[in-house]
Amino acid sequence: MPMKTEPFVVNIGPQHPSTHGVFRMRLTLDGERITDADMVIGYLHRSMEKLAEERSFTQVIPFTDRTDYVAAMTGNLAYVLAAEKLCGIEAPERAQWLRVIMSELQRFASHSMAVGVFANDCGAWQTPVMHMFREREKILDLFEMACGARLTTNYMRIGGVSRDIPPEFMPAAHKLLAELPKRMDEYEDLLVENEIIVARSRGVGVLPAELAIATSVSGPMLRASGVAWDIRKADPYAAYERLEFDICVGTNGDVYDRFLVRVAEMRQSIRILEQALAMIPDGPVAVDVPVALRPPAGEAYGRIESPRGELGFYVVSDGGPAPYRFHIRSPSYINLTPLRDLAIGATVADAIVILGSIDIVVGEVDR
Amino acid sequence: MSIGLEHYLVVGALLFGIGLYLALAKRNFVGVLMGVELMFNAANLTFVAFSRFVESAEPLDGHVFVVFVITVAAAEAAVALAMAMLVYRNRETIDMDRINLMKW
Amino acid sequence: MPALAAWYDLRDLGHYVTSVINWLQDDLSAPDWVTYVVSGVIGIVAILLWLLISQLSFIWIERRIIGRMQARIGPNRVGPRGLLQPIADALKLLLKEAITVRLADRPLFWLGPVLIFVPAMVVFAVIPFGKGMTLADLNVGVLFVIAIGSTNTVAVFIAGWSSNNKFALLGAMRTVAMLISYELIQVLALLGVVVFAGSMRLGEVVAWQSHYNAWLLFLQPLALVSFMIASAVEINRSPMDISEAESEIVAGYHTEYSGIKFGFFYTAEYFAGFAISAVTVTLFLGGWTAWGLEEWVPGWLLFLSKLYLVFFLFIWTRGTLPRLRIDQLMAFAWKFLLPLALVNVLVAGGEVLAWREGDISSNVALPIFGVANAVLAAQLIIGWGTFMGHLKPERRAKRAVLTQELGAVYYVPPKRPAGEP
Amino acid sequence: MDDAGSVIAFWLLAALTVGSALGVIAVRDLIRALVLLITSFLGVAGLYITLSADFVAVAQVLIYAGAISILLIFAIMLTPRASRDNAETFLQVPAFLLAGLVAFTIAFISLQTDWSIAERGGFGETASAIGEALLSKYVLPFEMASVLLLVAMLGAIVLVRPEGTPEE
Repeated sequence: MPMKTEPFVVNIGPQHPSTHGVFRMRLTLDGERITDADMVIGYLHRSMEKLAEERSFTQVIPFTDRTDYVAAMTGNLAYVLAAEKLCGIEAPERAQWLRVIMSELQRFASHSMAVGVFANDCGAWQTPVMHMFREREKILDLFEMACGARLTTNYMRIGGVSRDIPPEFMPAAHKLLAELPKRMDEYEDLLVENEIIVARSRGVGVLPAELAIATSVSGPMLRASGVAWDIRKADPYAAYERLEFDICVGTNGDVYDRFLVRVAEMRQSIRILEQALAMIPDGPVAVDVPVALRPPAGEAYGRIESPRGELGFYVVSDGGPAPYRFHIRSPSYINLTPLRDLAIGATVADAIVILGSIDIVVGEVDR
Repeated sequence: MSIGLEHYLVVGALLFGIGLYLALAKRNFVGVLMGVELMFNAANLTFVAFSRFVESAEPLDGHVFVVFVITVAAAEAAVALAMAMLVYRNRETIDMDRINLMKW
Repeated sequence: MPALAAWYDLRDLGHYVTSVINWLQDDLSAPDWVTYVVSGVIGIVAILLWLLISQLSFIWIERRIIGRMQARIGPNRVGPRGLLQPIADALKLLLKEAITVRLADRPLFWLGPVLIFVPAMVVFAVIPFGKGMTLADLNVGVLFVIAIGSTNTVAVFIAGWSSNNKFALLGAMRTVAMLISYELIQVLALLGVVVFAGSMRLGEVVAWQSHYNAWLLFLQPLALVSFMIASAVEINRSPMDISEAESEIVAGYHTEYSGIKFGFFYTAEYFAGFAISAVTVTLFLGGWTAWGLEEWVPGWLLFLSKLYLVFFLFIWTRGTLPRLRIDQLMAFAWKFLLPLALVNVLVAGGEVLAWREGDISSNVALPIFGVANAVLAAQLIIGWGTFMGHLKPERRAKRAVLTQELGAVYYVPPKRPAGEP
Repeated sequence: MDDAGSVIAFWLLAALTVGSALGVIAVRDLIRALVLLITSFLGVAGLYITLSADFVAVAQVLIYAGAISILLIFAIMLTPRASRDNAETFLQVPAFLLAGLVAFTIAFISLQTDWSIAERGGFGETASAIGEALLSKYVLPFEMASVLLLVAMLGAIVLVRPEGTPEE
């Protein structure tokens, strides 16, 4: 009912239960309808890109853990690919497969968190998130076996990975992999056909494919809009060319499709992992790279399909020991571009769900 | 001391007076509405008091009447709210002083 | 010895009060008002004590149950198995500073947490806890329950408005809009019960259920469902907890409350939950009776176990279900529950009329009504859901499309040589 | 009605009702005025109970304190924050005189008249008697009231319906 009401500005964040960090939305409301939405970012800015220009090429790797702290492995991998491109180094075969295994484990862990937190945003009070964390914990345990750390893994190296996986990794991974499909069935039963989740998310925050492409959205968000764009297929890296998997695509581009695409990608990750664990060869895990690496002058852009979308590192070298220019194309940041368009006309409750479906990591937004 | 009919009637009279004052003197539409509701209440109180104390063949008729008054009051409040919204939408105020188009 | 047997009889705690009052009247020849006040005070103190003990235990029980549902342990640090956790929580709330926002409307800010207790606790005055264990068995008990519940709105609105916080105001307005819709459902649902029981006195509703050995749960399943849903709205339990939706508007109307004032809201939420469970048990689940079991087991124990069972349902939904949006919740009330509740009242009226006028024996009539109403409830829910389009195939959930079965744009750019940005 | 309990209850409730009604006049803030008004409604409900009118008392709480106050809340929330005060118009003095006069007249008449008081005592159960009266003797007004409510509802919807809303 059109009424002359006073605009009502509400700050969602930076301190808010469901902004997933210190992100802030300034919503202008008319009743519960959003008439305008501003995004205020920068609360977690740590100046990573500038700091990286003061570090040697290897010393940059820990930064990449801390951009996307929910998916550190893929952050490592993207930078390492860029640096390898710059130096013209090719990682050995086993390292390529390990990279695939680690990124897919990471994708599963990250998506399970995204899906759980999304359910939390829909108002399912912590239960899905806690259940999802159970599997995430096991994956993090595998990471701990491989590299000693759970979140900030710092595992990939220029020219390979930091160390080979221990002998107990494989049995544990196989055991986990046998368990995951059952868990996925459970979660799909719990969430995918949940009447309330469908009611809350279907038709909400519809992102048309044209807008998605125009705002250079990537990752599950783009695929949910019906664009089958996956860097693992479009520009294969590591060992993805030799693996069989499908791109999961949504049809409507609404919040529900984003959620479905993530769930389907978790299934695909299991499929990839099954192949990769069977196909991984023996051999060295890294080539020798000098400690004080001085790549030839030039520039390189390494990109991967991170759980959140196209994660790219643009590295320029002037022949010195540190990158001359270091830029991160972080998917969380770019996926936020259409948020205003999605939020306008929705309600406050929708805005939260839309933000949850974009699945940002503020460390990556602000860098 | 014993409480009789007159006590309730005086309370009703006071309530009615207060309601009347609110309805006449308040500038805000909602204030006026409150006054009207208070007058309804005063009338209801009087009805119930009479039905309790006064000689009658069917003493509960007073209660029945109160039920009707409450019904009418609910209807009146709904319509008044709609009117307030309408006035506010057209005139951007619900200040009774400014709703004076009929004066000219 | 019969006197002694009665003294130790736990089935009827009311006779302790009776004996106290008899003693006052006969031995001390106290005036009437003294006995009146004494019996009232005993009842109030007993109910309060029970409420506090229940609440403290249920803080722990709810957290443990939800922990269980969420694949975690729950509180287990304070005391054996975390049993002292509620005490620690209470102490924490007591010792924390109760901040008043600078621009808050101070008197109302103070009034909100106090008022919120009133509806939650006054309801217990009319609840029959056991045989002869009612504080005041009003003859308009059912209406009283609804009327008192509706004043909850005012308290919530006062709290939300006086905080001078936008989230609180949003929460308060959501509550106001929601409660006024669901109050209607509640009234209509309980109307079915009243039509069957023929009385609004809660004690008589229990007596009716006991007399016919038919809990109204079986005769009025639709009413039970709508009443439970409306009650979940009234007491802000998930999935209807949108007035304090944590993930959207932080904590809704009590966002600005801290310390013991927040504790008041927290406690009142439990009290309201118990109150609603008590009403549900009394009206639908036979109250303190259970097919003659009350002869052997104390009635109040039966009542309390049923009450906790119903309260467990609220905990269960809280641990399981996501939250609806405000417009969906309102649409659900007006478009879904209201027509069903109206049909239910009509059917209940028709059945009672047929029963009375047709002079059918209750042994024949009630089972038929029970089966008919259960079938009707299921059919109505499914049928109305289909009619409103909730069960259409295109509204059902589906899976994401994989690339093989894809009609979407498949977009592969030309491959660029390595090293080029 | 001459036992101590009833007398105390009456005076307390009367003071509460009239006092908070006066507060509605005096208080500057509209929301506080509303809270006082609800208090006054509840006081009237209490007075009904002292008159042994239990059904009417509960209906009073349900409809006045539960529903009409909410409509008033909506009305207040619809008004802009700036005009959310409770000030008087220029008619303050004449209104006061008139209201005082009316109240005084009613009180005077009610004190002077010799009512035919029935020594009947309180009512027992009123709910069922009211229900029967509504559906037998007063069935026509009862139906009229339902029609009135329907008309009021439709009227309210039509009034606030924005112009140019497409017919669905």
